[in-house]
Amino acid sequence: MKLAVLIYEGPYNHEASDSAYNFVEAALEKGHEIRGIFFYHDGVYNVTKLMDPPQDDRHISKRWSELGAKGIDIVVCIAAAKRRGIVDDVLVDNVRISGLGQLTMMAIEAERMVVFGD
Amino acid sequence: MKLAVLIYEGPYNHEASDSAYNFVEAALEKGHEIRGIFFYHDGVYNVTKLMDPPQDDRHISKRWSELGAKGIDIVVCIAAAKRRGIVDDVLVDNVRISGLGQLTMMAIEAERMVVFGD
Amino acid sequence: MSDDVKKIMFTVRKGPHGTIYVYEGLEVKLIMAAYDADISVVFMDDGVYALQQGQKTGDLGIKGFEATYGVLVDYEISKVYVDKKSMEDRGMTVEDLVVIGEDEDTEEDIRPTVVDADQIAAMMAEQHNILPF
Amino acid sequence: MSDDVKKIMFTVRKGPHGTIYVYEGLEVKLIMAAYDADISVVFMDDGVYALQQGQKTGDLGIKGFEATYGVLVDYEISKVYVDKKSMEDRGMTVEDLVVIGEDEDTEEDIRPTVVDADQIAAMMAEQHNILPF
Amino acid sequence: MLHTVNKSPFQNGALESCLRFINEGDVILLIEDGVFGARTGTAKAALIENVLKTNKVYALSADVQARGITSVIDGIEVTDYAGFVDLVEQHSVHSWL
Amino acid sequence: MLHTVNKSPFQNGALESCLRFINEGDVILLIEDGVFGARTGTAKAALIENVLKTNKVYALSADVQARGITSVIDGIEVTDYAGFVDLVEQHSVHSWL
Repeated sequence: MKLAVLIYEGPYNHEASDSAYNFVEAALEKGHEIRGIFFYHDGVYNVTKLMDPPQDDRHISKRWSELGAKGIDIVVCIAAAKRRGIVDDVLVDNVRISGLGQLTMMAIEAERMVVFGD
Repeated sequence: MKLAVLIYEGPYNHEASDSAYNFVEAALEKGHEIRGIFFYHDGVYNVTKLMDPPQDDRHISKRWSELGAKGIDIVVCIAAAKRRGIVDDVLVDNVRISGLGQLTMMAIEAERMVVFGD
Repeated sequence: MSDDVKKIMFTVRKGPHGTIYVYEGLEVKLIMAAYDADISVVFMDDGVYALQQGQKTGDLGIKGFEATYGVLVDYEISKVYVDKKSMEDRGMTVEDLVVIGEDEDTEEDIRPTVVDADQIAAMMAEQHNILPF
Repeated sequence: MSDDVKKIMFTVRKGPHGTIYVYEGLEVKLIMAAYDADISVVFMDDGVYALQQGQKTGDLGIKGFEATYGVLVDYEISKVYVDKKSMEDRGMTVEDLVVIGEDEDTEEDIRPTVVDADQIAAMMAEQHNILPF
Repeated sequence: MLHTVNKSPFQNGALESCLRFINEGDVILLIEDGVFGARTGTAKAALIENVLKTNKVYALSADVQARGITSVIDGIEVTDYAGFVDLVEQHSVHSWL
Repeated sequence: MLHTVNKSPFQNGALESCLRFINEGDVILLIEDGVFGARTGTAKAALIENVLKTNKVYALSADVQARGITSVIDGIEVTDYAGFVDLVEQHSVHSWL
């Protein structure tokens, strides 16, 4: 089945990012197609390559980038990102900044959309 | 009176940052001393110079920087900042990254500490 | 609208201004209205306070968005519902609600439609996807 | 401790893992314990769940912090209180509580002290500053 | 429909709101802090016990374990992320954020 | 003491918790979404009306206006940021975040 995931909260601060990641991993293992992952609100902070968590902790932006390398379309909302200081220069690989039209297409084209946030 | 302010939430996303700013402005007008402003948790996002809000909106990191220029000690927690990708390179002027010892000194030395967050 | 146009619902459950969710959520609704989708918006819980008339955000130093609600119908977002019990619990009456447009023929103000929980539950069940904002 | 040592209280009202507040708040407590301050910590509302024994965060893929609670007394954070009613409402008993250290003489486990709202209110009133985490 | 609830019922009204809008045949999945509602012997247990008479309720195992919950209300099915995915496959979703 | 409450009493238990731990002579200041509790005619108005018998309650004007609240419960004093600062000067503070 074609699934999309929408994430509203920043990494580490809220469990939403972890829940979404674990959900996506499980969906891929079951052979589902991920139509896209969209970051909105504070969710845009998930994909900064400047994050540097303790060595024994998960590296959240690296995880998303690795999913992007598998061909999943990972999109960060441009309006939400600009306001919060997430720009192309600080983005991890395999993630792109685009407009809310992308979210719209995901909501229409995905058979299911799951939203994680606060 | 000697006051300190502690901020837990990111800019724009939560009103905490605005409440804190308005409170500090009012305290300064009344002649109180601001012992320091400390950013923790997602609060660390308040001071990135990369933010670029719409022209007709307030520029939150610029506002904090202007308060810093008046001599107020504005401190961002290093552990919280590293985890979230806030590093020296992206910091606005008049703000510094330091440890939780600074928060401790503020909590001890300020006669009142006011906390804004979610 | 063709038969296979997808139904997308927005649920607004948070109050205005305390967080940016209502404001940034409004941006999504306006964008999505330009696409070929059958959009509805339901205000429930503290979300009903987003529809309160006369919000004055000047002293807070932030932008308001009441004016944008005023043109929802112009943006062809006319399926706007508000949960009756949420309003009653929160001391709101129909007169408190913002105007979301004007009837083309009668020139009368259009306000969100007050519905009950059963009606909302039935609408939810028909959606292709639901986005909470 | 001299008479002018400042009393600083931490209030923990949020549950563990859903947000980072409890975890990053714990870092603050450990740092502050190294300074000359009279520290106390009060767990209330969902904060009492932070003290639940046997938290296994492996499947979530995040670090736990139960072990750190186990050394609070070693860090000289021994004024650790938990609100009775919050525990009762949430189905917790004293046996559920993590151990925060060991009595030097008796080698018995030390757990947080269960107190009621009046006691907490009285302690709050004595503080120099209170930090909610 | 699948209703996901990620808030503690002790601090937040999300679960109670969800229960007001639930249809016959809908299922509830407690995730994140929502799993506090799955614990036995709490002041909010009646909420879940009541909806269990008419609807299926799940709780996410990773979140249950992370919070040290060893006793879950009778009738709640504890499931993992794979089970979460299956529920999403079977139902359209509303997240009560 | 000054207790600041920034959560809506309809969605969050912060106000009710605060009321459980309040001392004689303490004051409450409603800010941000907390001001929804100041509105007349709501299902939560009794909470505030009750504490007003024993304690002083304030609401922050910028937040009251931003939410279009024109009718505030009798006895609540609406104050501005300058008044907030004065309250902080007079009392030590606990924020019920």
